[in-house]
Amino acid sequence: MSNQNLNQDNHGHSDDHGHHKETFISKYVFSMDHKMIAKQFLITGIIMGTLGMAMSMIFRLQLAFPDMKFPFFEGIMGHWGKDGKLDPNFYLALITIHGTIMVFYVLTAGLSGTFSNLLIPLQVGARDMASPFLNMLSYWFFFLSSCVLVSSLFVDGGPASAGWTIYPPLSALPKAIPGSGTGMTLWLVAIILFIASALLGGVNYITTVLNMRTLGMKMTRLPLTIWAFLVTAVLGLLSFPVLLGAGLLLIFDRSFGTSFYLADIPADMAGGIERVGGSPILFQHLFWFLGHPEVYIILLPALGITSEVIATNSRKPIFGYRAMIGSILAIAVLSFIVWGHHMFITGMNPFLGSVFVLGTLIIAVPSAVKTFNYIATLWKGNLQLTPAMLFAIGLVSFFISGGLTGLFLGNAALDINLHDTYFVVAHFHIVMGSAAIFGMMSGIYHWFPKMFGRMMNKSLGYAHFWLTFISAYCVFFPMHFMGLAGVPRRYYANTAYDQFSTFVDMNVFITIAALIGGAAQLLFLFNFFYSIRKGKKATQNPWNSNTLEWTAPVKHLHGNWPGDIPHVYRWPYDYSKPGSEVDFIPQNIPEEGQTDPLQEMASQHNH
Amino acid sequence: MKILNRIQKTSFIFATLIVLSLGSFAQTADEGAKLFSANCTSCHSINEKIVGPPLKNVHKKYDEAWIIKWVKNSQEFIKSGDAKAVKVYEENNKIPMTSFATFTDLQVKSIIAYVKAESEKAPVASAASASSNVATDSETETTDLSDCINWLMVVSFLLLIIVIGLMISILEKLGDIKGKPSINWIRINGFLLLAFLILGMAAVVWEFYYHTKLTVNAQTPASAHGVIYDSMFNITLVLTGIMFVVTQVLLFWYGYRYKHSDTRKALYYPDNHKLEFIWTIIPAVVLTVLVVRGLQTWSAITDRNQNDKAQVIEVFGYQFDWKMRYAGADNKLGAHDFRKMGVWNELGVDPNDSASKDDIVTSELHLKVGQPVVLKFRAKDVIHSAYLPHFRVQMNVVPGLPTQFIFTPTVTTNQMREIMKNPTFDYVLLCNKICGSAHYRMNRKVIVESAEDYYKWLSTQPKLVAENTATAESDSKALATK
Amino acid sequence: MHIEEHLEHTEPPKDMKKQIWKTFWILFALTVVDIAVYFQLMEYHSGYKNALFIILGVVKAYFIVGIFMHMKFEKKWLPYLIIVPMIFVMYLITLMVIEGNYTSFLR
Amino acid sequence: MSETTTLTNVKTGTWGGGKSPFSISYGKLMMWIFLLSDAFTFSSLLVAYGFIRHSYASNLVTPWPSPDHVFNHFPFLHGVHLPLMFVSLMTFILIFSSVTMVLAVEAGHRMAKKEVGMYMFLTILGGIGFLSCQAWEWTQFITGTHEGRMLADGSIFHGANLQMNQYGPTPFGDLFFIVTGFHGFHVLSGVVINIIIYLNVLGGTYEKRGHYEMVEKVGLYWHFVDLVWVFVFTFYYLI
Repeated sequence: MSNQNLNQDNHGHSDDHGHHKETFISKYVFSMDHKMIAKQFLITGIIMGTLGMAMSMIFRLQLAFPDMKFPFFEGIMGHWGKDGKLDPNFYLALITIHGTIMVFYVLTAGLSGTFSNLLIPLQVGARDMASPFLNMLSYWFFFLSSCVLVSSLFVDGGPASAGWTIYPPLSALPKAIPGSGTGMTLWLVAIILFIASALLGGVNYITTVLNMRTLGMKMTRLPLTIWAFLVTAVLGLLSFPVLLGAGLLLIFDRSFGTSFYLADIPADMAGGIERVGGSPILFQHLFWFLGHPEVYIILLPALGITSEVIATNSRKPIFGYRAMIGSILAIAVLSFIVWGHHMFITGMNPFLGSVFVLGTLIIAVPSAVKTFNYIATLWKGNLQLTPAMLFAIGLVSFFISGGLTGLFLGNAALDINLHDTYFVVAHFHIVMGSAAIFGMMSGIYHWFPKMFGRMMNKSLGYAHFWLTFISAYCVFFPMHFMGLAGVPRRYYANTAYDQFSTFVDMNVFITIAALIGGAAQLLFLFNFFYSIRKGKKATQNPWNSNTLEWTAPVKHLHGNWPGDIPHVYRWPYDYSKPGSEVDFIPQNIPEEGQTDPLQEMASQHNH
Repeated sequence: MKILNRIQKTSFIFATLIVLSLGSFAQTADEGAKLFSANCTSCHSINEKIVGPPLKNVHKKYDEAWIIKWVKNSQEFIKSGDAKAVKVYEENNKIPMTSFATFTDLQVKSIIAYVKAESEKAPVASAASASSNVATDSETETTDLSDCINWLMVVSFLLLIIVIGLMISILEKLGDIKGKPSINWIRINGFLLLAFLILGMAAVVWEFYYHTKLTVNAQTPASAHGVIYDSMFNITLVLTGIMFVVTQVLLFWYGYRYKHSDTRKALYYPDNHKLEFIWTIIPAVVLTVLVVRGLQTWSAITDRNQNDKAQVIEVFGYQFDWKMRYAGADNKLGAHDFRKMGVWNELGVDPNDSASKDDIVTSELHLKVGQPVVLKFRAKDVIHSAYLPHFRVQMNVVPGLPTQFIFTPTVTTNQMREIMKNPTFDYVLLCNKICGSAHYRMNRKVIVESAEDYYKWLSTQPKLVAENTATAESDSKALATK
Repeated sequence: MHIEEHLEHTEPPKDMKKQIWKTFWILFALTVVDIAVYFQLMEYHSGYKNALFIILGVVKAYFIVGIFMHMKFEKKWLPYLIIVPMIFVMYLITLMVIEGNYTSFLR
Repeated sequence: MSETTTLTNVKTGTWGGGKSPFSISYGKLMMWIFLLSDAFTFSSLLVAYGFIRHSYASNLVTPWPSPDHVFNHFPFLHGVHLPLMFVSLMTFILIFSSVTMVLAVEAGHRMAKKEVGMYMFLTILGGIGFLSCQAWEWTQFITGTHEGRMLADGSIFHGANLQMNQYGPTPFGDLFFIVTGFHGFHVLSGVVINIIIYLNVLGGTYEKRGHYEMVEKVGLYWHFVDLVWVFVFTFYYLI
């Protein structure tokens, strides 16, 4: 492969990667520059996101109008949409792939992959990632993984359709549903490639943040974005391997006749081999040991971005910087010990249920602290309501709404009647779907000038925000009530039972709101790709921000700064500091009396 | 609608009369109706494609012998290379049909007779069909999307948007030329934030007002533990509701109040330990309440020893239906083994176990009011979840892992119908864990009734082993000769 | 562009070779103890025996990580970085063992 | 480039930036972090083992077999009951190869190219020895004993495969294969990497580079493999 040629030496010892000649391929395709890799992650993520959203539109149409025919279904889905009717099997496939794409490909790789890559070296003051080669590898594993997942849409029997949580035996028995054949195998392959990508990325992010900070960049001077990315990387590094193990065992169950997750399955269902002795619950435990940290892998970067955007645009320091770091760490630690709250009614030991209830509800405390700190940051600020800022405020709003419903679901007793209903759908689409997407959008609007050297169109940005914000609430808020009425999720149609027919109107309303929200994303896509080529030229520091990335030149350099890397003398939140003429003081401006880095380090040492 | 219904009903009666005049044929169709609703409705209906194709006029397309072969074991039939069978298989996305090897030829014939009778009166009478399952096939005819959209309106709407967009962009360009923005976006957005807060809160109130009554939490709980469940729910709702209003109001109000102005400078206010301490402690206290109450409720509901005298009923889930097994007089379920699942014995009951002699397998879940009951769950193939929303009961049904739920139904179906003022209301047992294409149709009626009615119903249900001893014996003989 | 800084470690002891061999003999002895206990108490099943094996395993791990992998001579942050996350593994294992027993009880 | 070189000598706080807080290069830190995550992969397999094994705690029909009835063979000593002896031998081989590895690292610090080469060679031998032992062990496990196990239909089943085994419940064999197999796979890749590094040592790559850090990095990996074996040995064979 050509990436082999580009890399002269093995295992990340690329000492002088800045010097070899740049061809088109080495600049745009197999680039080792973290900024280019960030762009690659972002654009792949946006493409996958568009795909995932399009899928949701299709099944929303089905849910709202179960009796109607949509002739174009046959056009796009072939025999799965025969006569304009969506096939129930393909409905399940769509929700599965929609979930997988959104959770892993958009909100994990597209969000944290993009912004970790872009911001970590720039904000900590490093020339590049610790190992640019592994970084490039990380993207290409992700790319490969995306390709495998998309290709699974076209195999015989359809893509994986056991839900994004792929609980065995449904996913382990190829005969159980059509999607559990080749589609499921490809899903597992895609996820294993994805894990490889996430691990390579994570190792790199952690090492860079710990080892490569510029002089004076103490841990307590890191922007909250970097803290969030660091903790996210740690979460991924510790939880993805468990999914790898779980996936490995599942592959063995599917293809080699073992029984890790299968118990009491007659031979005729399981490929001629009787399966005894395993436990389907084991898979769920292993899956959710990843799955719950995964929620925070998605959410924390969004919260980190929000912290930065809110502070910059309020022209105020973030309130309670240390408390924010503390709550990020607390959330991270707690996220590892509460996975079982997804499994209260699986037949798990009720005692463990109690343990998980305790941990789960404690997470609400750091989350509440974060919320209050955001609100306190807005208080008496001077809010620049840029699109990025509005998306950040939207995130806080979603974080509150979705977080509070978590208190219902995290309580084992209440979960009995709410488990797997639309209440759950509403909860996680608000708190980790919408909130994280809003964080991602906020980041894109905010750092677009850094990435592409141009500004995005503001008015389109505002239209995009309001349409998305209103439609997201209109889509997901009513779902709570459907859930409370006992409407189960993942139902192809709600017509099979009288009581749910009262929700036909609501389903139509939700679908229309979803279509409007979907259309609003077209505005964004247009704005994004148009602005890359034709947007207004960006200035060096368009938002008057304090962090180091804005000290780097607008035109990208391999190595980030033309001369020396700037040294850091202060925390990143000196906005509107009393006694200062301007309302921001970048991190590389020395405090009074601190002109020499050596001096300042020495004075630190004396403390 | 009412008139239509009446017409349908009369036509149904009329049709039945015609059928009746055919004598013995009617009886088979009647039995066919029963078999159809017990075995076929999760995948088939007469007029609609569900998982399998619609069965209307199926008797015209294929001869009886062919259908019998197909129903009994379609996979084998396809393998044998029958052209018609392969065609049907491929037309339906290669989704295999469940084999009904238990059916006698006569039973299949009776189903065909039923389908024939239904086909003749369909589609008008389809709503009044004898599908006694909770499922009611939707009455509306499928319509084309293009009929519903007023294209003129869509086009004019799009034009309007484009015009607004152009106006804004012209205004902005003007602003660029003047060097001063001609639209004050910050002001507009500040007001929009405030408007969103007010309208949003109004919408939330409206939503609660209109939709709460549809939720099961607003209905009388139909089980003993439902009362503590509901009180726990209400406590959580009130506490989170307060937090929701306070934080959202502050968020959007500040967004509006502190929008940018050139004359003001933001307050440098990085820290306040007292404040941070307060808002760490308040949620912590609130959560302590929730955790303690929550754990009390949880352990009360899941206590395995809460009632030794509970009646034992097994709920068996498979793709895509439920079967219930009643323990009979000894209140003991016979042993089971998945290896024994087979021809007449879907549940894999051990016929030689003395406890299984009086076991009864049914398709409906009947419960005695006021009688504590322990539902024991078992699955054949994949994970299902038994969800009885009105009883606040849910438990996953996992192959290879016996699970259970103990509860006491307290309101009979008839009482509930009165409370809800809905004479057709029925409790329901739903599948709530993704299990395949007909997951959404995998439901069964639950009936809570007086002890008297319950025993009357139970006595009409055949005993599993007694009914099938003959088959069982021939089975074991066949095994022995092997 | 960044250089591969070859950083000096906290100096390993001068008699490193000696220490390595000492560690080897400790590991050897511990394994022998493992086997000896195993043979002596072959018919005797109890939690204490298993606890002993696990403790011996952890001690062996301590020597491998500490001496062979050089952890003992690194700055104190590295051990924290590596060892603290293992708490999650222990939590997971404990809970899964409880859950396994419960499964056994249900069946 | 310049600022790091000029300032590394300045006394700055551990976490003050401009240098590694652990005083180790990014490469070694990466290796450590990778090993941490790999430890979680192994843990997930051991968790599966713990879960399934304990789910047999009260199963009297097919109890979990006691290891001394399964792993009681030794090459060339046919028919002698020697429980765990062979596994202990494997453990010693692996520990010994760990020792030679750490000696190679130590020689690397002294820039003693010849010694590094010799010890690397011994390490590779140890790795190959371990893999051969494992191959024998697997063969023994798969072919099974003469007695075998009587099945319900009266036939006798010898040895083990992924669907069935003569020793106990199905997952016993499955877990044996997956846990030791995954470890063996790590050993194998370790041997391959060691061979590459060995060739580099002989070629003088590190002599030219001025330090033998690469040997340290693969050393870390090799010790990790040893470490995992300690726990596999404890959990799968002893307990």
